[in-house]
Amino acid sequence: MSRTIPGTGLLKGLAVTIKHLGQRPVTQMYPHERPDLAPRTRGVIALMDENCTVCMLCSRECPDWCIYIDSHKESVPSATEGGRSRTRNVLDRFAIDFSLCMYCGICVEVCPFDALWWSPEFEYAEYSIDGLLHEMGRLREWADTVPAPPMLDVGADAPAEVVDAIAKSDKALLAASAPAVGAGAAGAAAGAAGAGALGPRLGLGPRRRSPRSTSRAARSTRRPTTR
Amino acid sequence: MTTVIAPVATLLPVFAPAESLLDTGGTVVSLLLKIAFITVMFLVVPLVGGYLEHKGMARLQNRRGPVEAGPAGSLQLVADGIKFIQKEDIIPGAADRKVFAMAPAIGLVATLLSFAVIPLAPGLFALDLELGLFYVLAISSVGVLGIMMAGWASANKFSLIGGLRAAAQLIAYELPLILVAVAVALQAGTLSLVGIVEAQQSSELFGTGISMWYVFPQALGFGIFFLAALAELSRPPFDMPIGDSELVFGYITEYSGIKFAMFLLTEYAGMILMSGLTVVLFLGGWQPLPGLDLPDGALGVLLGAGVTLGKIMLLVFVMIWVRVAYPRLREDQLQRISWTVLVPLSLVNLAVVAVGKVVAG
Amino acid sequence: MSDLDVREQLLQGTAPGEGLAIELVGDGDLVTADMSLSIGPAHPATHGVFRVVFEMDGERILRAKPVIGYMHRGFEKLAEYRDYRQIMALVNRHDWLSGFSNELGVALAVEQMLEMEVPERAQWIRMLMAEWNRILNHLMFIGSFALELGAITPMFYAFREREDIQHLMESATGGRLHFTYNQVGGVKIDLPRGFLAESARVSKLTRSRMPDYDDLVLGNEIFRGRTVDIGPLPTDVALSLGVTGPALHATGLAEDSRVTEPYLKYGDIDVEVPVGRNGDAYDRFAVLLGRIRVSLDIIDQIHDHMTSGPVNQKLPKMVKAPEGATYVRTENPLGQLGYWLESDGGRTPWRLKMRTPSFSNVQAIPYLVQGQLLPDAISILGSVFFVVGDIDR
Amino acid sequence: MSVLARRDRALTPEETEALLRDRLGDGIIGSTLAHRMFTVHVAPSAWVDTFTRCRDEPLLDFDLFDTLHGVDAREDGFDVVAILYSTSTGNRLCLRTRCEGGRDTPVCPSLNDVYRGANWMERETWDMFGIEFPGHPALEPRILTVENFEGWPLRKDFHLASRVAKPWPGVKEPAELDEDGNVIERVPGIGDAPGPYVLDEAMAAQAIALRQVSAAIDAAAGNEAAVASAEPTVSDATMPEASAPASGTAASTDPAAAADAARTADEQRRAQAEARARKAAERAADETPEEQA
Repeated sequence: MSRTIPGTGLLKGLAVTIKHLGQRPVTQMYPHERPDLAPRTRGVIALMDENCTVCMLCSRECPDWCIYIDSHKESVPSATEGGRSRTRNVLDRFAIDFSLCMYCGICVEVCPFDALWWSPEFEYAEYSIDGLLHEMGRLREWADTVPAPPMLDVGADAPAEVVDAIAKSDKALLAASAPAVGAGAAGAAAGAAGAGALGPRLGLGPRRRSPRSTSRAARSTRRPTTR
Repeated sequence: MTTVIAPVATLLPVFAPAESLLDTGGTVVSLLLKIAFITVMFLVVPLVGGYLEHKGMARLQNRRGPVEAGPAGSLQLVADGIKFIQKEDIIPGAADRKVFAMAPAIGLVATLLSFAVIPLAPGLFALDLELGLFYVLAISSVGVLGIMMAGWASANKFSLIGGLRAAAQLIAYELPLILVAVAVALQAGTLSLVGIVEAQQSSELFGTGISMWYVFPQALGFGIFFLAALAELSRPPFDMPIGDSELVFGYITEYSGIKFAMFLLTEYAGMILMSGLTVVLFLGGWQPLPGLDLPDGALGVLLGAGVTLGKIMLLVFVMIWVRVAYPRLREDQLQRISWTVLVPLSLVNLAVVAVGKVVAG
Repeated sequence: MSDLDVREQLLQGTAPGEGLAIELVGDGDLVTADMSLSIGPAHPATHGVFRVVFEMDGERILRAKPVIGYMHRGFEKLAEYRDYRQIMALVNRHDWLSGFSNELGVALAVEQMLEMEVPERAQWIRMLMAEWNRILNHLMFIGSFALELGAITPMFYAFREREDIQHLMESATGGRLHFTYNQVGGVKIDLPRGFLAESARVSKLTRSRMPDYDDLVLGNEIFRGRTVDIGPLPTDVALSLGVTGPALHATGLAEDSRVTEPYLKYGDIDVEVPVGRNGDAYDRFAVLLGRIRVSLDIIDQIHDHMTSGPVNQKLPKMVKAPEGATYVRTENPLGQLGYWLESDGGRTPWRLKMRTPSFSNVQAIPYLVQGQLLPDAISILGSVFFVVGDIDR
Repeated sequence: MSVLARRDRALTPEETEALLRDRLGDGIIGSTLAHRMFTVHVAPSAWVDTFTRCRDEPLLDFDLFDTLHGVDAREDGFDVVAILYSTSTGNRLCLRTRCEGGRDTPVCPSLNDVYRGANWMERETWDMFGIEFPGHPALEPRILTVENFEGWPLRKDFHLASRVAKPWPGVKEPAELDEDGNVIERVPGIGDAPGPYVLDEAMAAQAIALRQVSAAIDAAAGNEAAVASAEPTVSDATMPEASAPASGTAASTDPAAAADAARTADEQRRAQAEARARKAAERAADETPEEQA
């Protein structure tokens, strides 16, 4: 550092600080203004219980052992006449203990049926630690706050599911003597995959949408190739 | 007090202490008025200074500062005060209880008493002592005693080091502070603070017709006085006695509740007092601009008070600004600056003023 | 008065402040009192539960003894009970200011054992995130070091910058501190659309604000007075202690594994290593500031190099590292982070040793503070950049 | 850049081993080169000499003491591993030795006089594995764990308390019910939870005992729901075969009351589930047109 006139450093310090006097403060007025959180923010885990098949994967993969699941079997009468009745698993209890959870997202990642979702909501502090054990009803409510996943970067590969879907629809097209309706549907699917596969379907609000209405393609962008 | 000094004043008609507006007919009434004046000065003005510190610091740092208590957070310090009163008053088991309890009061009383002689406007002051400057400097030094007592009585190593640092620092800076003040008194020819302000108004700067605020001829002295005042107040960058990253909170470490609030109030009041003193000694007191006089009557008094308080707040802002911009010095660096730079410079300042006085006089 | 008299007088308890427990050491005629001053475990200068006991003569430090372990969470044991996916969420917590870089080390170690090729785009994304993480970390220390010297403002400016960067990283990873974005074979998910443009914008913004730190801190005479020639560290002592990162570069040795043992794609780009002269507190700070600029340069280069393609590998249901051991060293923000991974072929590591930079760097503190004044010791404590969780694990 | 200046003089792993063998003879037991890491196995007697050589030999010039740590070597005792790096040649060398004294009194000579950095590393290794380092100035007090901590945490026979104290929620089978309609839980067995740790019989017994205690407390508090959910566990404790019938009779608490409580809770649960299923069906019905469109 070259020798400078003594005191210039001190004056520069004053100049830097006074420069900020006229600038707009950067403080976020949190309780008054909502923070603008990214859609991928890991705030709270939402459950769509109708998607859950009680496979126990999340509970077993959880590093903190904080997911509790109870269920029972139930037989469903056949939809068609004379068909066999099937049995299915019915979820009785699904609870996540957020006092243990370390927000790693492994449960969301491993869920094969998209029953678990991240939501950016974070305002669920409690005075008692018991309150952080969110049971099924509470977890279901969070599902309404799950935002649409963001579109992927332009350089990104199409998710595996989308690639599969395109291949499948191509097959359907190639299958000789395809009925007009089927071809139309397949064509539409291929078009969707080609043009807007990476994003949510148009015509729906970009945020604050229930994941139920999220298109399959957009949903699959969350988990490209691990499965 | 005036009555005691009055006979002496008749002998020195030029420098007779001015009459305060608060001296109404009744002794009791005027006494009450003076007490009210000092109390308001002591309790309200520092709050404004504190608010300025909160907000000013915040804006310099690109944040907002307090916003919730009162409009734009203006009642934050009041809210803090209420909180402090409600808090438990903890006295450490090993502490010397009496000294521990007394320490915050000593600093506070010293600052409170000093406000008696600071003039805000023509006639708006509690007392005009003929030895006003001497009185202020003497009384404000007593505050150090409180700091040392706090440091010692807390029975905490951080407090002890803080108290010792404060003592060393205050002794080192008392000297340049007084030497510069002496130069001002020499130029004004009086030790009365009101007299000094009037002297600045009545003398001209090199025949230009502009009032000679002493900041012009004694710019060096002004700088030294301001620096020394910062050190005297333990304000950053000279806040080693309470340097929070080293000594946790120095001599205040063990204090809580209302006693802590007293230290806090003393600090803000000290800022106001030292700024007030700087305004009186160097910046022409209640005179709005050099050469511009106040109108007579009640309007002049009000305007004068506003001008003085405005100048005080400006200086307080500069103190805040310096706090925001600089890191803390080291104790030995501070001592070196004081003894090798400021003391010689203030002696030079004094010599120049003395020579100038003789030549011009 | 003899030494013995003084000792009795003080210990009788007649003097106030008897609780000070001052030990008197007679040395010839002059009686001096040595005092032991405990900085921490909850002291403002230790930013975490870390403790140093100073033995002091007045304000001069005779000896220093760091006491660590207040935050020991047994990460190495916990890691032996978790599979490699779960470990990612664990390791980003020991040095909570460089979560991404920590994950990266484990991912690289497992990939090295599996001899797995990571897609090119994933490597660039990893580098981009690692450099942003480095800037986040350095900004924090620039603020906190200045704060320890009594300058409060740089902290606020640094946090303003950090907020922008954290928002950026959150948009891709979903986390603010614990990113959990790496996985064996790549990263979890590709960047969201517009990320690179935003990254370029934040990079430009951060660069434009860097002169503020030069003017406010580095060029300040008081700052120079407090740091120049304070706590100099010779290179050989630093190496013998295992000190790495900015503290090592300040001694004048540009040993940066991004340059000397390039991992990811660091070999394809220019990485400059700022170095100091004599390893004092000023040099350490200047190096830290210089590293932010270097990281910004790297980020700009990554933007130019970014390729398209997949970002992760198809993994088996359970990743198992083959039997054997490996050691991976990455240049973390605070120094060299090494992961020793020994596997018995199972789905969890047999032994995962975390060689953390803070642990080795803090070992240098007794050497550095010996004979210094208390305020200088604070300056040294602040300039040997460490994260308490990284020391104790 | 000065760091890379002497790269061309870097010895290959073979040369390094040959050099060390030449200087230390039988002290060098062998070497392995795997996973891009070169490891030299050293006899404990030659441990300190090897490091002194590595530091002082101009051709080796290992100046950076990277790390030192212990590894559990099963019944053979413990290994100590140290890694050195040379900033001039860019070489990395891993040195490994097997401690003398087996699992009971592992001992390894201290490197404190060779590299300063070994001081804390060895303290940590002692703290974690109980390996003594003769020649070290002060291994005590324990550096990372609390001072009165008992045991050596990183030894494999030291079990992680959090994994013992709490049953793994993943042991439940999805939707498998016994005759009373309770969810079947298995006693944690080998390989249930991810990890190399074996929930051996002693640990399983401990886990069951813990749950029994908590069930007893819940029962005492009259918490019916808790009894209902804890009850099958109790039966598991006495009858390891979870599919064994008549689990209610084995309960240590009042069997009739417990069975009643279980039945009530179960009925409630079913009612809830039915309502939920209905809702889900409705939702699915709502969704269908949208999916087709």
